[in-house]
Amino acid sequence: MMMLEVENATKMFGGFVAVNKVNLTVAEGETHAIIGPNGAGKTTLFNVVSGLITPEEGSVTFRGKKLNKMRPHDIVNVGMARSFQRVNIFPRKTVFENVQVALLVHAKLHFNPFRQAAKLYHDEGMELLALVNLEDEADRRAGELAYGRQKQLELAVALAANPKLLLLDEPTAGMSISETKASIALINEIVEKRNLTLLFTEHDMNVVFEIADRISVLHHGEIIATGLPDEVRDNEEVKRIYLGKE
Amino acid sequence: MFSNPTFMFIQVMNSFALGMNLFIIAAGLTLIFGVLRVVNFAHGAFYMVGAYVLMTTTNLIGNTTTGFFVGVAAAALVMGVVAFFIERFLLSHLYDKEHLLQLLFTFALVLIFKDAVKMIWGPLQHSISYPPAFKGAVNLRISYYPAYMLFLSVVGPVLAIGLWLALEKTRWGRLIRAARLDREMLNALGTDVKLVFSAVFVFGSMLAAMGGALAAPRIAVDPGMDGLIIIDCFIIVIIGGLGSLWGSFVGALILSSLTVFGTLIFNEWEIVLVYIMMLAVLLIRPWGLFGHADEERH
Amino acid sequence: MAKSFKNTVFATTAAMMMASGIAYAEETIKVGILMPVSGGGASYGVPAVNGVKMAVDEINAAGGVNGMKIEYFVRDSQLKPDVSVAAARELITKEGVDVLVGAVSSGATLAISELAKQEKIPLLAPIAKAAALTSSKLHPYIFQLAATTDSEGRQMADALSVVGAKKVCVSGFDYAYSHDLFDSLAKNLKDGIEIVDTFHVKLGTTDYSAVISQLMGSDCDTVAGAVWGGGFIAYMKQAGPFGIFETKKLVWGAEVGSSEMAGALKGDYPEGMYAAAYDLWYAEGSDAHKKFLADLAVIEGTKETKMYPVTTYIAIQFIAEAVRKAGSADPQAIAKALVGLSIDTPLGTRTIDPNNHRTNTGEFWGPMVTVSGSEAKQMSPAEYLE
Amino acid sequence: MTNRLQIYVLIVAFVWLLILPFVGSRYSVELATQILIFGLLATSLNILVGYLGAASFGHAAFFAIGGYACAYFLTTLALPLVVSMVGAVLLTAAASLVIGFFCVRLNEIYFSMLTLAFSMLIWAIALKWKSVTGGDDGFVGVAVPEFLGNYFTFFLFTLGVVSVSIIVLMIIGNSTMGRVFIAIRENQTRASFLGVNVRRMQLIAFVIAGTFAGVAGTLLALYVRGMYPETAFWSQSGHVLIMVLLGGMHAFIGPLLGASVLTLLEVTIGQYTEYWQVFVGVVLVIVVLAAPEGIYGLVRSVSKRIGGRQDDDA
Repeated sequence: MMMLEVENATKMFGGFVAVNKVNLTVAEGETHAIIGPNGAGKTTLFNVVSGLITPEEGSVTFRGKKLNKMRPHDIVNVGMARSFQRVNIFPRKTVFENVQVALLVHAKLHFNPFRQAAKLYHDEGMELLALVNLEDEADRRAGELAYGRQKQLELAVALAANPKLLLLDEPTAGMSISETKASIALINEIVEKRNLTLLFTEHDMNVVFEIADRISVLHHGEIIATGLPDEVRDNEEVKRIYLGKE
Repeated sequence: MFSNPTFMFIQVMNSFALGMNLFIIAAGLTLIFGVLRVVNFAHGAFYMVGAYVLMTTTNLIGNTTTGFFVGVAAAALVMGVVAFFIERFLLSHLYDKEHLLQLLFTFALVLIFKDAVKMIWGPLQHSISYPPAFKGAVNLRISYYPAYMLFLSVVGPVLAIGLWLALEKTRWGRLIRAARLDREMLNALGTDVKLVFSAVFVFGSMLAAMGGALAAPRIAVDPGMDGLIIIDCFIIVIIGGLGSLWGSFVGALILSSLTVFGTLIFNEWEIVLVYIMMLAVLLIRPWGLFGHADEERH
Repeated sequence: MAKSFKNTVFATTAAMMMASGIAYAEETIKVGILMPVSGGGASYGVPAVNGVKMAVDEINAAGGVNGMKIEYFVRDSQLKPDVSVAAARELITKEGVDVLVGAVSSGATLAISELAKQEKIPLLAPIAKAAALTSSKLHPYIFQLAATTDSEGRQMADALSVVGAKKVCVSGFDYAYSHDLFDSLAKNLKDGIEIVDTFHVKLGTTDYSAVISQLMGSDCDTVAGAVWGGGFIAYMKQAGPFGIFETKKLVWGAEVGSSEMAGALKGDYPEGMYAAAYDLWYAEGSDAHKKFLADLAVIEGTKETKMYPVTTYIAIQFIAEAVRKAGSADPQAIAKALVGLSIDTPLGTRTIDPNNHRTNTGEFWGPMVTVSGSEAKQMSPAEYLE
Repeated sequence: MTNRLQIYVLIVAFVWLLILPFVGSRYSVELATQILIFGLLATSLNILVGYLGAASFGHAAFFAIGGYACAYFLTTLALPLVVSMVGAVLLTAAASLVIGFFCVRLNEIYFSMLTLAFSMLIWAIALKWKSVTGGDDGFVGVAVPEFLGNYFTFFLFTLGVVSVSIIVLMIIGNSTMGRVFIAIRENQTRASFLGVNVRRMQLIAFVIAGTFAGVAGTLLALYVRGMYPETAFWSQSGHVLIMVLLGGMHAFIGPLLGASVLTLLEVTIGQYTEYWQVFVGVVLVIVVLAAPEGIYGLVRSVSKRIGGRQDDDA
């Protein structure tokens, strides 16, 4: 079964076509990268897939289920979680509370006005933090963490929903080289460990070719190539317009 | 009643004149909100100060037409100076803090101004005569019509066009429009955002005072005159679109027409009508008739 | 002789009470004043408080009542009923007032009246005119010293005859006072006079243009009005340029004949309008009235004194006399003594009707005309009607 | 938002209030009654402002609805007290569900303006629907049951109702639901990507806040023995918002502190001068500039500086 199928998706902003008739499939267990220059429409595509924006045309199918007009919270509940290019956490809450709230939402406890939250999901939360090496920072305010650490926290928060498909938008953006390395190793490890399907966008080609099973290239809102890393690397059009080799 | 063309003509003229007065006040509020993102509850108090300053001026130099215009200018000037100090020494410290603190601050200003006005001008009701040049009525052939209302009907559009030109054509106008869209960008361009904010707050407050001075000859001047005007201003800027100049122009006309015709048609339930109108706009088109949809998300 | 005997008796009783530890043997008569002294209501509240101050100073200077001095406490009622009630509670429970005087708006006064009933503390309402205060909501502790809409409507009907009205438009704020007043007016209209149109505006509005055009379109020859305060000022200012004052006669209640209104509007006050006022600084009156005005002029610092002080001055006079009659400042005794009590005021004898707790409060009525040497119009001739 | 210190403060305050009517003057009891009612109103508003991050400018609407409904049920319909109060609170809950349904569709300033518009609509209706509300003159003379007739029992009754309400609100605040409210305040987008239907949660919070404002309203109607349109006016909503911000919106007890301080300030200064507004205004300006986290924040930072360590909240 396909994990994700995007068919003919089109999204326009005013007259500008951000995503143009995109077709994309991601198989279960696959690590799929979407690359493309700035403004190619990667984030818009992510927003379409995760339900943040509704496409004018086309459809998104997740594990055999059409996501048409489903809103983000519904999509999360069927097993898709995501991170954002700009860090998206609860800055005034502690690191632990960030993960905790994600866990209790996953357990549908947000409709319970009487269950006291204080130490709920302590072990599970610490386990998740341990996964991203943040267990020592549990009591710090999330907003005080270094940028790279915040990205890791966001990853932990996304994992709390126990997703089948993880969408990571530029997981290493704004990181130093060493941070990037560590971060990629971590993501790779988690994906393996949890048997996740991963769809991610990335600007760092080394990262992409290191971990991706398949790669799609987005340009001016269109997918111009999809395939195994080597196929994409050798694609003439990709070379010409993306890698800058005229 | 509605089949009588003279009657209808007068009602339309009334709506327009009243709307223009409201526009001048609301334009200040919308400008301040558009740039500073501050909901200034003290705007009504500034309006009140304008009326009182006009009163003092005409008492001092006589209630001549010149005295009136000097008084309106003095109202704007005095409020401008006061607003400058408020912005520079108090409000400007709150921009990077919680939005609600600015609100609390403007609430506090309302309290302070109410008492200050009473301390300076006393508790009694006052009346300021129409300036001699606009005292009586003018023959418009269809009907006689109060000269002062005609004056308001001219001042409003002139001011609107003036403001629009200033926003469109001058460097300051461009800065203000830019600040309305994106503060950070303006900062990045090396503009002194602080100065823009200060100028906008001062100018918006001056408009409130000027509106108060212009309204004064038609109404009673007393320490409670700020109470309802602020709600009128909110209704106008919501209907027109927060931050939109022409929006507040149209919003003011809609409110004044509702007030004038609503009284005639619905009589005592007119007051409900106005709030239903405000609700309808917020629910159907929250960014207002002239605002932009994307402004709803931050 | 009788008085001194009474005093002796009182003093003895007081001494016995103190000896036996009964708490309410007091040295002072405590009066709580609830008036709007901030915001829009201050134009009524502040002068009203001056009337209290003057009466209290006079009485205390003369040795007080039965040897007891009057002490008063002013609280801001803000024209808000719930605030007024909270302030009244504070006055009763903290300051321990024996009697309350207030407020201005009907809503606030009705609210305090409810508390007065519950706490058994007499409340004297010198300004609020709502008929409900002493009709459907009458209780043993409320005393309405303001003119009533009954008498005001009657006087207004007389005034309409005087000015020669035939067809009358009525116009007021759309709330209880105006409705009560015009009901009373309709009942008292003389033969040949009829109300042809009613044009009400919402309470507290500042724009009267719609209603003014309606008035112009009506074929009534006279407007009977009841819009008061700042609303009256705005109404007149906005109606003036339309020339209504040249085509229609005006009869106006709601005490707009006061020198405050005339002084504010000056030349914009409609010439010849028939209006009413509780008190006029230039009115011909008794020696007591002359003395009152002279003393008030000292307090206010101008000989053109305001209208509202007399209302609260009389309220304090009533309280003093009630205490004298009761021989104690006990609230319940004061309430009992007030029933049917008659006193001499600067404006003649006033009596509290034992049946409905209203007084025979009269008003000056007459046309407002330009007088030489004054910017403000004056009522001339001013006739005092009850 | 509630740490151990705050719970201790609440317990001490409760015990003190329980003793108060036996040792304090009648005036202090009256004042405490008033503060309790407004404290509950402010705490209910803080579910929206502090927890959810939605600044309502129209919270007084529900205060008024609860009050008018209670007055009407008790007096006009002559229903028993419990039925009247429960009925009034249920009605307020229903009203907040309907009004909230519309309001949570918008964010930030638009949400605020929508709540303001609704409350002014309620005000206009209270003013005009004379047969039920009494119009301008207000609903005068609520038929308060005999046993609540004196200040002593009324205070204990108020203390009971307010305490239970505060405890329920605290439980909600510290519950898993409360955590999600805070998550929404902190970051709506992130919250929705946790799987939270943000609008639905906002509506739930709105109804909770409105319902408890209704409880406060019923107490007000009984205390004042009347209801007046001014209760729904925007300045009343502003007044409650001031209480919340003055006390500190990021602490559970902040609004209670704010209600106490503001009421005491207004009442005390009002006893000395007719110019009480300018004093209150200046105090507010000082608080805004010197203590942006409100009185609670100020107290905490001072006590921290002195050396005591407290667990972090907010």
